Amino acid sequence: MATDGPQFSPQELMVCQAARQLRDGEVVFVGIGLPNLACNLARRLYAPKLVLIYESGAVGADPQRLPISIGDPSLVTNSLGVFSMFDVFSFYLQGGLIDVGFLQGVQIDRFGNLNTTVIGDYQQPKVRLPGSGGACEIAILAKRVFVIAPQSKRSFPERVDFITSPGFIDGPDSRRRLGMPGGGPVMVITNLGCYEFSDGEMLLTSLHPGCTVEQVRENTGWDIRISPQLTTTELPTSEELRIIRGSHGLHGF
Amino acid sequence: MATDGPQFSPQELMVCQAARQLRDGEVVFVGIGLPNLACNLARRLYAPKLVLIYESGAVGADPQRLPISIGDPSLVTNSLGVFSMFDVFSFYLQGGLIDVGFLQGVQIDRFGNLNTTVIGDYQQPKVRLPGSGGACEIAILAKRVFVIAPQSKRSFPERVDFITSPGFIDGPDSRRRLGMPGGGPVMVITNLGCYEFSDGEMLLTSLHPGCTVEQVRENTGWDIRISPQLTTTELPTSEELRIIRGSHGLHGF
Amino acid sequence: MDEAVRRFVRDGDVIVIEGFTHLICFAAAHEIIRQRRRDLTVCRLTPDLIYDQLIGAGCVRKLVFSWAGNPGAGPLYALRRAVEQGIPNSIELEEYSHYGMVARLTAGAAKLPFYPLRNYMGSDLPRVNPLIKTIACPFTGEELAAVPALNPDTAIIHAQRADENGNAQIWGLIGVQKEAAFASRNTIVVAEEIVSESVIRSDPNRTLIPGMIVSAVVHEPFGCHPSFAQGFYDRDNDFYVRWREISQNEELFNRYLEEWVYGLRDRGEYVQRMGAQIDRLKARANYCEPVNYGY
Amino acid sequence: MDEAVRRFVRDGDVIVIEGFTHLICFAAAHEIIRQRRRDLTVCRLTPDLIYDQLIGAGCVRKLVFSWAGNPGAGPLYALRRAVEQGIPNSIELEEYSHYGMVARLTAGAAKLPFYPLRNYMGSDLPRVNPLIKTIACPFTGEELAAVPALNPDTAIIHAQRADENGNAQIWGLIGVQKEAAFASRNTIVVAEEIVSESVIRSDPNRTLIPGMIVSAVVHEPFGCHPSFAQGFYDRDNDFYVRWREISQNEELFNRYLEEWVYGLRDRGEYVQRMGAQIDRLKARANYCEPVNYGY
Repeated sequence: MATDGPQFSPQELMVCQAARQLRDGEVVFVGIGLPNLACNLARRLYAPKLVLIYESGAVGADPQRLPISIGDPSLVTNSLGVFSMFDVFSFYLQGGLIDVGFLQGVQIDRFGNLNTTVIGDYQQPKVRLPGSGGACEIAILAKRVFVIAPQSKRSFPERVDFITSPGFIDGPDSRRRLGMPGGGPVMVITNLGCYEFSDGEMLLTSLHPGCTVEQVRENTGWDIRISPQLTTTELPTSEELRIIRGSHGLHGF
Repeated sequence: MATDGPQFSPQELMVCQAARQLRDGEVVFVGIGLPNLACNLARRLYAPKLVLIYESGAVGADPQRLPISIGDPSLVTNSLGVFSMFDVFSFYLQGGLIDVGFLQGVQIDRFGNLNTTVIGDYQQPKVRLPGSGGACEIAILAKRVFVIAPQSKRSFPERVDFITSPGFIDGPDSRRRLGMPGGGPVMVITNLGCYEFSDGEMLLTSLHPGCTVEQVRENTGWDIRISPQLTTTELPTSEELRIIRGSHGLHGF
Repeated sequence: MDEAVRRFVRDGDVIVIEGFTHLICFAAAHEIIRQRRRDLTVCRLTPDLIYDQLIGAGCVRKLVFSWAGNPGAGPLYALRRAVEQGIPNSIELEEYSHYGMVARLTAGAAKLPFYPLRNYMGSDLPRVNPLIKTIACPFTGEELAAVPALNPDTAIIHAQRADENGNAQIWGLIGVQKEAAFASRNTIVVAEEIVSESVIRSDPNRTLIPGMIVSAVVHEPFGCHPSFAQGFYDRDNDFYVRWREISQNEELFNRYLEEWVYGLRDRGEYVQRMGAQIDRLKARANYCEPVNYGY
Repeated sequence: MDEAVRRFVRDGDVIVIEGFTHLICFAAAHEIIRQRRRDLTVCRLTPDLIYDQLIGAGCVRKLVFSWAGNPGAGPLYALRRAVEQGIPNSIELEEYSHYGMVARLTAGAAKLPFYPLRNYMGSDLPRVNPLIKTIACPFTGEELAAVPALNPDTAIIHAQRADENGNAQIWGLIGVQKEAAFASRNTIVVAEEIVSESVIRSDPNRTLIPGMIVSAVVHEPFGCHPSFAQGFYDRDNDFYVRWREISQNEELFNRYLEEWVYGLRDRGEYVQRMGAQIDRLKARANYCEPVNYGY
């Protein structure tokens, strides 16, 4: 992206933005890819006592290389603990210990519902996607959920084809009514901007430098609400970029 | 006991009798004391592949001294595996892997129900006993249950004061009707004789050498049924006695 | 220990000090007695000597348990005096089997409101404990037993080694410690050795309790005596046998508390007082084959 | 392996080959393909390349799963061809989330007919899978989700080391292997190393699967490639990326099977064919601190 400061990619901006949301001492249920980079960045700069948990069972991992899969051996070596998946899902996640869950979605709708199951009809899918993995329970049980996703009209429909991982379902009261323990999505970070939730609905709160509200509207499948306090997303600092580009690199994202 | 062969104590006879019931390769949920000695004897003479499981979590123990408690450290060192109590009760016992469970009881009645909870009324007990421990679930879930108990009119009442660990409850059909997975008690070994179960009721099947049917009747709280094929309990062999009295001894029993 | 107990064990609390025969933290119980905590609800599969002492010292209002004996050595007489005669105070009993207690703590750790199990049919336990209910399977229609979650205020868990953040490693019998710790609002980890984080990280599969659920870490060598710590010291079976006599007699019981609890400042003084007896219990070396965590 | 698969994987069986990223036994899957098993119901949290291969080879009638992707490298195209186009045959899908699959195997291992969990409210998964039901807590009245037990005919579990009786030790990620083995009627243990019983007994807390539930033990070094075995060899991430291209093209897929499965007699020949590539993946030393089991 072209700005006055250092050059950076949209992915780098998204990683920085995600990293800044994490608070010291929090326990994060983390996936691979951008969330992993965001957590590592946060640990280096903002939240040294952040604890990372991977659904594969590694707790307090300290990977010496960029993990390519959620079960990479580098997540085990010198981690603080390795637990069975029964323990991870029962005691950590359902047990209420997870402060932040990171999710991705092929589709996300205005209520923050995520689809990673099918495009089209479930029985006759246009595209068969991987399915839930741990996403459904993370969406239901984590205290706060962050979503990192590329944005387009197709990936931001008014209503997802299939709710794999519920956000606010169809309005502000749905989660409470259904007895969902977790707080639901609090932020969606795309290549265009950041969204928070108000009355259970997505609200554009900051635009990335160089992006416009028009771009956002063109790439959203519904009439997106814009915050009256709309800001510009803070730029990555050189220190952030140095760390992201450091030992681990950002190859392949 | 006075016989023509080697001298032995009632306890030694009971241990030998219990040991002979175990089949090679079986998995035994074992307590301390006489059952532990019986299993060790069986492993040496009759069932070398017997696997011992203690409710404390030790599987395939090979203790180098007589364990005084069910959680003795000698049951862990050089065992084949140590499991959590969740695993022991869920996967081994409820999972249907336990062939034989050994139980003891302060009271046992004609249907093989065991009481280790209270003498007298539960709320106003004459004597407060230890309670179930794992006995209730062993009685319900093990494929076969053996009981080793000293016999007297008080310990063999027609009806136990409290069913801690169900036998056949009140008749041959009760276990099936209640959906109990295990087969229930198959043998009770006392200082006077051995009892099996027929139509869910205890039946004297062998008298220990020197004991009489009259003695049995005097020490039983109901009109005990006597097998038409009543035999005399086989004597301990010198080899059995040598092993029982060997490295581990029988101190304190 | 002084501070950990002061902060996390309050009058009226529900506490669990777990460890099945192994790693029973007597040091914590003695500190609770010294601080004269009252009206505790104490939960444990096997109350053992440790709760016999708490009960006899008048700390306990209610006992939640599954087997109340002196393993291999008879009854717990202080417990019996409380139940049968109300000395020093009457206590309430809530009674399960072992599997029921394991299930309650597992539900508590998983924040499930109940746990299902195939158990209790034909037993009188559900008759005297209304918290043992039944539930029908939505698939097969079978009726199963159900017990409610147990979520104590504080768990006290003794570990062989832990780092300063409370990441705790236990080997040998592990009982129901993990479930008890995850089920509780606070966990106090007491350790034979405080090790550097790198020791913990060298063998992550051994970690039973993660630091994130630990409220306080206490270094207390020999903190389990007369219970044992595999690889550190043996169970003091002689003491368990002697306890029969001590607990049977109220005066002997009180004298024991005076000499070994009230009369001492902390576990350090206890160990000092034990003197050479400790050497008799020290573990011999029997090390495991190491494994490779490299890639 | 030949004999173990012949005896314990039959046409129409329900099988589970577990291992979450770690210790996925490709050697067993290749043998199943070689023996041209048909109509299998295959269960796994993550079908991964291993079930993509089984599906593309026509062994599978039904897939029970929770996440069907090529981790870090895109979709599983053979699976998608079967689902979207019925090539080589259409397959039935039964779909959960990870926690649902973990719960199903846990129930299976514990011989509970169902397992309760706080999950699925608001999700469309129960709408398309009628086996996700609800159950009311008998204590609080809350409505929870319930999934049925999963009890496969055969589990195949790869371990770093096992003795000849199948007592198997695993370190690093342990996933849901214990539950899968206890849930299944038969378990095949495949091991990188067959060790003497004394090695197992030197560290009993490492034993994940006891020999008593094991039907067959197979020694198969490098049996997980392209998956990994902590302490033995790394994951072949390049192969996972290459698989995207292979599986996308039916012809390349079939050629892969010809060259690497049908064209080879066993895993030994596979390793031989890999040649020097294997050295690239071999693990470096990173040994744990040993612990003392003495008393």
